[in-house]
Amino acid sequence: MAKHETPMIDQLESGPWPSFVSDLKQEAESRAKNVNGIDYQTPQNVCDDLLGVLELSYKHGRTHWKHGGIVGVFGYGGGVIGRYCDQPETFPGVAAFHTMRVNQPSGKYYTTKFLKDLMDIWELRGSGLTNFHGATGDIVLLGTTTPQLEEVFYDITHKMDTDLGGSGSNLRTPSCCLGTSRCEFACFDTQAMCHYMTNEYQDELHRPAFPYKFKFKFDGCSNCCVASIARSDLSFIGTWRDDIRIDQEAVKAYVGGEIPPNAGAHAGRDWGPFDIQKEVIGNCPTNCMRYENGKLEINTKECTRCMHCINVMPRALRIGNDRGATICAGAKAPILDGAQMGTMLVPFIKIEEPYDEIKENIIEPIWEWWMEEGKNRERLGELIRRQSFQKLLEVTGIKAMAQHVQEPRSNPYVFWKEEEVPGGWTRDINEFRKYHQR
Amino acid sequence: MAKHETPMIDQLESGPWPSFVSDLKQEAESRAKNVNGIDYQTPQNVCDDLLGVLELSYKHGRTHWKHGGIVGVFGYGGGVIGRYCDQPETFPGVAAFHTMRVNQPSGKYYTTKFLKDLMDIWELRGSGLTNFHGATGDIVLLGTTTPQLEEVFYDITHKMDTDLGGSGSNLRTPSCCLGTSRCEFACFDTQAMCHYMTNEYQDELHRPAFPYKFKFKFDGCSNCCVASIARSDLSFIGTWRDDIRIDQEAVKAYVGGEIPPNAGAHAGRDWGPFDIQKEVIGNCPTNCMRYENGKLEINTKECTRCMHCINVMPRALRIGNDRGATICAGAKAPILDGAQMGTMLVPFIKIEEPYDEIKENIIEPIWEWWMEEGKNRERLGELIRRQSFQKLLEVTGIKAMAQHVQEPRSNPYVFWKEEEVPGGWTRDINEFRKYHQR
Amino acid sequence: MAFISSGYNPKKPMEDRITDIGPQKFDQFYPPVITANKGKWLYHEILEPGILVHVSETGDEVYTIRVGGCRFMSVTHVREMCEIADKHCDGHLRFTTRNNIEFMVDSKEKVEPLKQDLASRKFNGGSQKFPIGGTGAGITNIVHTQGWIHCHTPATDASGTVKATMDVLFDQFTDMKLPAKVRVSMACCLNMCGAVHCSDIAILGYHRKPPMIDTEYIDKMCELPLAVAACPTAAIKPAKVEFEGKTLKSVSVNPERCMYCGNCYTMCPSMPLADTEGDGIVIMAGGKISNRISMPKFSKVVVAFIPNEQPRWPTLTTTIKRIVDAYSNDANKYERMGDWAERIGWERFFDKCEIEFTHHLIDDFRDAAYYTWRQSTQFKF
Amino acid sequence: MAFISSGYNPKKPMEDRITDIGPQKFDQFYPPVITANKGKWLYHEILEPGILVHVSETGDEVYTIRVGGCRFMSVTHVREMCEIADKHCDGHLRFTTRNNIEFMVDSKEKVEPLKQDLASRKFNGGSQKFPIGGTGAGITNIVHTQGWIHCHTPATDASGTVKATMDVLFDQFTDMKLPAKVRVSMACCLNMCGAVHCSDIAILGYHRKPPMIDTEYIDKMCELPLAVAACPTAAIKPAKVEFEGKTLKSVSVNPERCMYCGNCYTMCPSMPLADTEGDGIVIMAGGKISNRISMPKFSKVVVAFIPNEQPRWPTLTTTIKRIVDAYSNDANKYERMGDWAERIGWERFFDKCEIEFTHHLIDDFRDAAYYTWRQSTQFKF
Ligand code: SRM
Ligand code: SRM
Ligand code: SRM
Ligand code: SRM
Ligand code: SF4
Ligand code: SF4
Ligand code: SF4
Ligand code: SF4
Ligand code: SF4
Ligand code: SF4
Ligand code: SF4
Ligand code: SF4
Repeated sequence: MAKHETPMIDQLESGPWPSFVSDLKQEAESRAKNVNGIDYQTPQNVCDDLLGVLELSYKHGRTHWKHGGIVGVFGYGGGVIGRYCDQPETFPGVAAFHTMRVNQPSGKYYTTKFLKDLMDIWELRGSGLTNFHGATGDIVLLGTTTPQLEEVFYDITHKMDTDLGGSGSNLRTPSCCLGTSRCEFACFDTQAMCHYMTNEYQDELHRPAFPYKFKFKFDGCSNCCVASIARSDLSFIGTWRDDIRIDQEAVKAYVGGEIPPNAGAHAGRDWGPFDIQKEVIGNCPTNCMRYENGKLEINTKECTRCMHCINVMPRALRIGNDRGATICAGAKAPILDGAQMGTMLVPFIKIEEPYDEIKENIIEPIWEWWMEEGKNRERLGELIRRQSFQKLLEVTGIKAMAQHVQEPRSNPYVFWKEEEVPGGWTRDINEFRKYHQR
Repeated sequence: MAKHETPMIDQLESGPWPSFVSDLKQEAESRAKNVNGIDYQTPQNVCDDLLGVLELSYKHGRTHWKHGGIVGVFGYGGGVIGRYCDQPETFPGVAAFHTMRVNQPSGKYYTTKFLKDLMDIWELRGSGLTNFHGATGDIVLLGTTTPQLEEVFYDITHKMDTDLGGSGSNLRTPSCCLGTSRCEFACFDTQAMCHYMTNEYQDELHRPAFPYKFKFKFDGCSNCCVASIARSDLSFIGTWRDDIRIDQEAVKAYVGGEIPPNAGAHAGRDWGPFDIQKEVIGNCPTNCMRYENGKLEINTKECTRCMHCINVMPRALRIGNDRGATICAGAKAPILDGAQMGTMLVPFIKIEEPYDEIKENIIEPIWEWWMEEGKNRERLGELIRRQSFQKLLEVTGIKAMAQHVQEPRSNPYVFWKEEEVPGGWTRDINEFRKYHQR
Repeated sequence: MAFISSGYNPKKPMEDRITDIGPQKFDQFYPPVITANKGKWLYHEILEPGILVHVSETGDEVYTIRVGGCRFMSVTHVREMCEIADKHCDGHLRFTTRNNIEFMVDSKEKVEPLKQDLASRKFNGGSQKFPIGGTGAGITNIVHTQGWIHCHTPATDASGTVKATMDVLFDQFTDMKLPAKVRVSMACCLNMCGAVHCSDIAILGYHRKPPMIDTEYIDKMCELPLAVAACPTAAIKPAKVEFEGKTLKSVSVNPERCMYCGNCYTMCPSMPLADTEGDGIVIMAGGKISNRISMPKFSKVVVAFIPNEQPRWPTLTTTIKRIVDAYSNDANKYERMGDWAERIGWERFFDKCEIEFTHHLIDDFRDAAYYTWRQSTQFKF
Repeated sequence: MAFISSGYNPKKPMEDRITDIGPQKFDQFYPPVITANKGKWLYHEILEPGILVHVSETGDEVYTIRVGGCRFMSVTHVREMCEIADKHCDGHLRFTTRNNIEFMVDSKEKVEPLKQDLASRKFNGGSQKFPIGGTGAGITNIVHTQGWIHCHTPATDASGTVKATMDVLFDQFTDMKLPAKVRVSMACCLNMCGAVHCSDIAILGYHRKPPMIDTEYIDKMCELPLAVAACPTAAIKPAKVEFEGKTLKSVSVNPERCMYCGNCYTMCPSMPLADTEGDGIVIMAGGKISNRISMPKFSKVVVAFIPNEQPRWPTLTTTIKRIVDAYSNDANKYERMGDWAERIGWERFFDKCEIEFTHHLIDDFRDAAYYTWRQSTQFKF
């Protein structure tokens, strides 16, 4: 028998999509039965009470979690989000219901062993509820009591060789697309770089010393499967500089209808026979392709590596060989002054361990600048807007180029530096008045 | 013999384009000779001294006109720009060199009689130098002395039945393209409306009561030959709502190469035979045209009346019959916060004398709002930006529609009015705390 | 309950402490076929919705079956996945960036049994545990946030709105009939933890009432200057308030300037915003992230407010369905929703989606608002 | 000189005063063929550069010969036009919105003699008085402002830069070989009286030094609070200055914040900006006004500064010529300069026009600057 009546959320059990309510109930039941006789370290009925508080929220149309809660593990400034219920008498099982952010392995491949071990810890010490994964990328262990935080931390470090991720004003858990591991479009090993940076900057990740949060994300190509350009302060996106590799025979096979376009992504509807002119050439944003006499030509100089043609004909077209990444800076969510996309900062850089150039010329100078100049709770993107993109270029020693802009400024309000203007700014009004009477 | 050596500006006499320096010298010479024995009311050598002061500016790379100068004619707050030379001893002829803005007739057609009469007045009373026309549209009489201002005003009103234009914080001289007088694209009589508004608002034009300048311009179609959308606080641009009229035979004649495309505008270069697909259909911004089996079809619903197809085939395509104007608001030059283009406010309105709807629902409510809320030196466009486009809609009683925007907002920061939100904004924290403990 | 120690000694927190080790190295988790072929993949194909094959230059193939995950998962559910992976995939699996689960096998024969197994599993309530799909020109999982399950600032629930929406979009999850991918994202407040600001369709929790002030407690619980400084519109001013005979330090909020962003509440627990009638949902549309064909772009607000209609939010889901259908019927192959809206014009978007345009949708936030207004005579009646 | 009274009596200014009569009604000035055919025009054709015919549904035709005007014109020059109009056009003529002069005749035979007459007239210095052209896909007259001829704030001359530029672009005035119209405009300071902000090519006078302060006089000549308030960047602060033993009220300018807009000088004569080396020219490009094909758009800054090289500004004119040539060689028929730049990408614009891109061209003015940066991986190397 359920501890609380939940008529409203029960309605979320129907329908084809996996029901989180059903899952939550299944966990509640499992804990109630406790077949394995576990000595749960978090209230056994935590899931029942979560169902209950959720039902209450559905009734009121308002959350029933209190504001914040400062808890954590010793020596770390993040990785834990404290949370308390605002109806603890009614729902004692979730009176304290903190989450822990466990740093996911780059690319999110798992062995069942790892997962099962982690589940064992969390069943014992937490609510038995998780998020696979949080929006930043962490494994989110959802709901435990304060005394268990250190215990879980001890267990995951000792038993699972795994650490917490970020929260607070620090480097957040970096994340990446699966990259070369299973994608033919990847221009660099996103997982390797993501892993490297996560470890290289453990201190920045665990000990808040920044004005606000900072995020890295790594995308193997400009399809941007980890959405780096929209939500990371520094995003690394794979690209290349030389020709797209063309297999002319395979092109013909596409034209002949032997291979489904876009790897079959549109197979659900009859879009008619493949039309290379319309579908590929005509959609190329730069108009740099030609298909004539059975031959496809790409004018590399004009190509912006948008991936479209490669996406449509992955068996015929392949990314170039001279690979690296484009770095964009400053993406963030809308709070406070509106959302920002990452702005292109480095058009091309080779990606090679140990990434010295990137660390020394890009990441660290940017952090220094931001730590020096950034206001409390000011994201990098906001600082760039406040102090200018030019300032970011100065800080990173990058020369301004037309590629940095979508279009040049349309207001002519150029700020000059005194040293750029012959004679400087100090002038003598009396000298001027000799030639110009009042 | 020239009064001043002018070696630098003399170099502007060569080259094919009409030389203003040669013209200025010709006037200097004419005044020096004074064949008709005129008793010049402005120094006879005013042109010599203008040559001299200009040469000095060329030498210094700086203007030699003093700041401002408050002069005018009695009862008017504008129409005259005071100007004094900052080297009056060297150039006494231009020591005072004020301009007068004479309101041009709408569309700038003239009889030689009118021009000659005006020239007679200006030769006698001014420098004999003019601008045909000023950037706003006035006839600019360039350079006279203070005592002559009233005299010129008396002469132009009495002898020429003509008035001064605007300057200062008032309605500026309205202007228009030539409209129906000589253009088959005109959707309304721009000259008639321009003339009407100029006369209707003479008080606003001559007596500054606004926070800053205000400009009307009238374009007969969206080719915008008087650039209204870029430089008038309210711009009226002709358009239509029904079908573009198509003469299918003439279309065929274009396709057959019998009529030069775009009325011969491209005749200077061999662009190859006319290609209706590429040149017309392919350039239509909405893709709403088809040419099949010798027949041109336009899907009126999707057409944005951009004028392109009509411009290319004026003998085959004609503007619709249900004509009126689109009104855009708020254009201005970049001072202070960057330039603004006019924003579409009224998608379509019939243009019929006496324009009551426009005056009563658009112009006057806007002025009231602006006079109430506008800061000193704040243009309408800036007020709209500061108080929101919604506010402009409220003031004019126009319902918001998707046409008002290029795209909806991408930030979700919607401001709600209290009456729009059930229960309003006053809430009881204690009532809330009953359900949500601290 | 008896406290079971992990070994951690609260008296000597540094004893045996392991810190800053980061996550385990990713390649330890690779299935063998991935290890062997990493960086060698030649091409891929979607064999049917939810089922991909990647072919390597070595001749190896990996078959991936993608199944919908509702992200909020119990230990029991994860163990069930593990059981499946043990049975079919030699003990490996992965999660995607949009919270789906991917089961990989190294030969075609292994696909069918795995598929059968996945398809057969249902929750008690009747919903599928592991629906196969989410690939190609369709709708994949909705990325989302905490909502009423765990967060303190939401204006709506996350898991519930997502469940309701995915039920309505389920066909698009399992077929690939759309012109291009449609990415739906959900965030329960303006913090937008899901980065929904660049999604084809975004479901966004939104407050509509200025914060209340818990006068009696505010000075004890908050750093008032921080709360004042937090407000992006300068709506908050320090204030002194008479309360039961005492003069207390507090703040006042100018409701005309407040845009209900909740930033003050983030800094100060004594300024709650939540309200049954004030809170609800904003729908945004037409954003994208990929650089394919067109550049990434922000989503635009297309419905300013939908009340919270829990548990199934019918107005929300039918509106979304209408948008998806209109797009599906009208867009060109490969054309993302935002590109479609721009091609036909946003005025047509509203027509075709049968959504009423209201004044709320006109940007009035800061100077840049101007750039979204129409500065042209080009528009459709 | 003896004062000649118009009849105005300064002692009784209202005597016989005529005010607020506005301009004469436009239709009194129409040539008869215009009066007869107004609103009835069927179509037009450009017969050759500078010569248009408009055909009416009545069968009437009007032939227009357009000639370049340098706008700054003497009484003598205007009289010469009148003489021509009297001779050929029954005493009618008009001016265009870009300061060209149009002579109209009502039959084809009258065109040739008029043309001959116009072409034959030259100034003493050798330049043409009435160059025929300015129609169709070419370059017409440069609209411009006062410059050193009459204004107090210019950073360069107007008539001079225009003359120098039109000499270089003269071929494009008289032929019609460009892909589309190229509209060149000139304004001598940021007030931009020519509204050059939407031109294919804009020549803009620009100061580069913060204002000097005429300490001794400023408090006498200016309303200090107005000067302080005028500054859009809040660079001006009230200040007290020691001057010859006295403490004077004055202002101070923070040069780091000043963008040399001259707005303070507009309000206060004691803050002049002009400087021989500081002043010069900005070139902007790619703007347009018409709604044809694409929407109107602003010009963009493509050269941040060119020193004043009077009398003929060679760097300015050769740069403009280079831009026009690159555009002419590369753009599609009907494609305006800004549309071309957007199609090929601004990075290519700079390549093709052989203009160096400098940091000055990146927008850093206010928040909206951000929208001009590149938020994409789509760019050309
Ligand atoms: C758990 C998570 C949502 C989820 O359900 O997945 C989350 C949850 C919270 N986020 Fe977030 N954010 C989460 C990913 C994000 C993302 C997405 C991302 O990282 O890719 C964003 C948008 C990207 C960005 O950073 O701009 C995001 C933007 C924010 C913001 C706004 C930041 C801004 O600069 O605009 C806040 C507000 C703040 O920090 O005060 C915020 C604040 C919060 C807080 C801590 C609430 C608060 O006011 O302090 C939430 C705690 C919820 C809870 O009770 O558990 N969260 N947050 C995500 C982290 C899980 C993980 O570690 O994997
Ligand atoms: C004479 C003229 C330029 C010309 O050579 O043609 C002119 C000349 C001046 N303009 Fe202008 N403006 C002239 C048309 C314009 C235009 C074009 C238009 O009206 O289409 C504009 C841009 C459109 C607009 O209004 O936004 C224009 C935008 C300005 C501005 C900036 C206004 C703004 O809101 O950004 C100023 C500054 C001011 O008013 O303080 C200005 C100020 C001035 C002043 C009065 C200088 C000043 O600082 O007070 C100039 C006097 C020059 C002189 O000594 O004669 N002038 N001014 C034009 C008027 C002639 C006429 O009546 O026909
Ligand atoms: C597995 C995953 C990466 C990962 O590390 O987990 C992934 C995998 C692939 N993506 Fe992706 N994408 C994944 C998230 C994304 C995202 C991120 C997101 O939505 O938050 C994007 C950006 C979406 C956007 O623009 O809004 C994304 C935009 C693309 C695109 C560009 C599509 C477009 O039309 O704009 C392609 C190219 C294509 O589909 O042809 C692509 C192509 C691919 C390919 C074909 C790459 C390959 O060769 O293997 C993979 C299978 C595609 C499929 O599912 O149809 N992937 N892909 C992610 C699966 C998410 C899921 O569970 O559904
Ligand atoms: C005479 C004049 C109107 C007036 O009242 O004085 C005029 C007259 C005509 N314009 Fe214009 N336009 C005139 C200034 C303009 C302006 C204003 C400006 O440049 O400041 C524009 C906007 C320019 C811009 O977009 O930057 C303008 C944009 C057009 C267009 C659109 C061209 C385009 O490709 O975008 C057309 C259509 C066309 O050329 O086919 C047009 C077409 C025409 C037509 C063909 C209309 C007609 O049927 O008679 C006229 C002759 C065109 C020609 O000269 O080739 N007119 N036209 C102006 C002559 C100025 C001059 O002396 O050169
Ligand atoms: S971003 Fe590119 S490399 Fe990474 S998974 Fe997506 S398509 Fe592959
Ligand atoms: S990658 Fe994009 S820009 Fe390059 S050729 Fe292919 S479609 Fe064109
Ligand atoms: S704006 Fe239109 S109506 Fe007016 S002259 Fe130009 S083309 Fe003709
Ligand atoms: S006016 Fe413009 S939008 Fe309309 S049919 Fe012609 S080219 Fe297309
Ligand atoms: S979006 Fe807002 S309410 Fe939802 S998890 Fe993030 S911070 Fe909490
Ligand atoms: S909700 Fe946002 S806008 Fe309103 S008072 Fe709080 S911080 Fe300010
Ligand atoms: S642009 Fe500036 S300098 Fe030139 S006339 Fe206008 S106000 Fe004077
Ligand atoms: S020139 Fe402009 S920015 Fe500089 S002090 Fe004067 S008003 Fe301010």
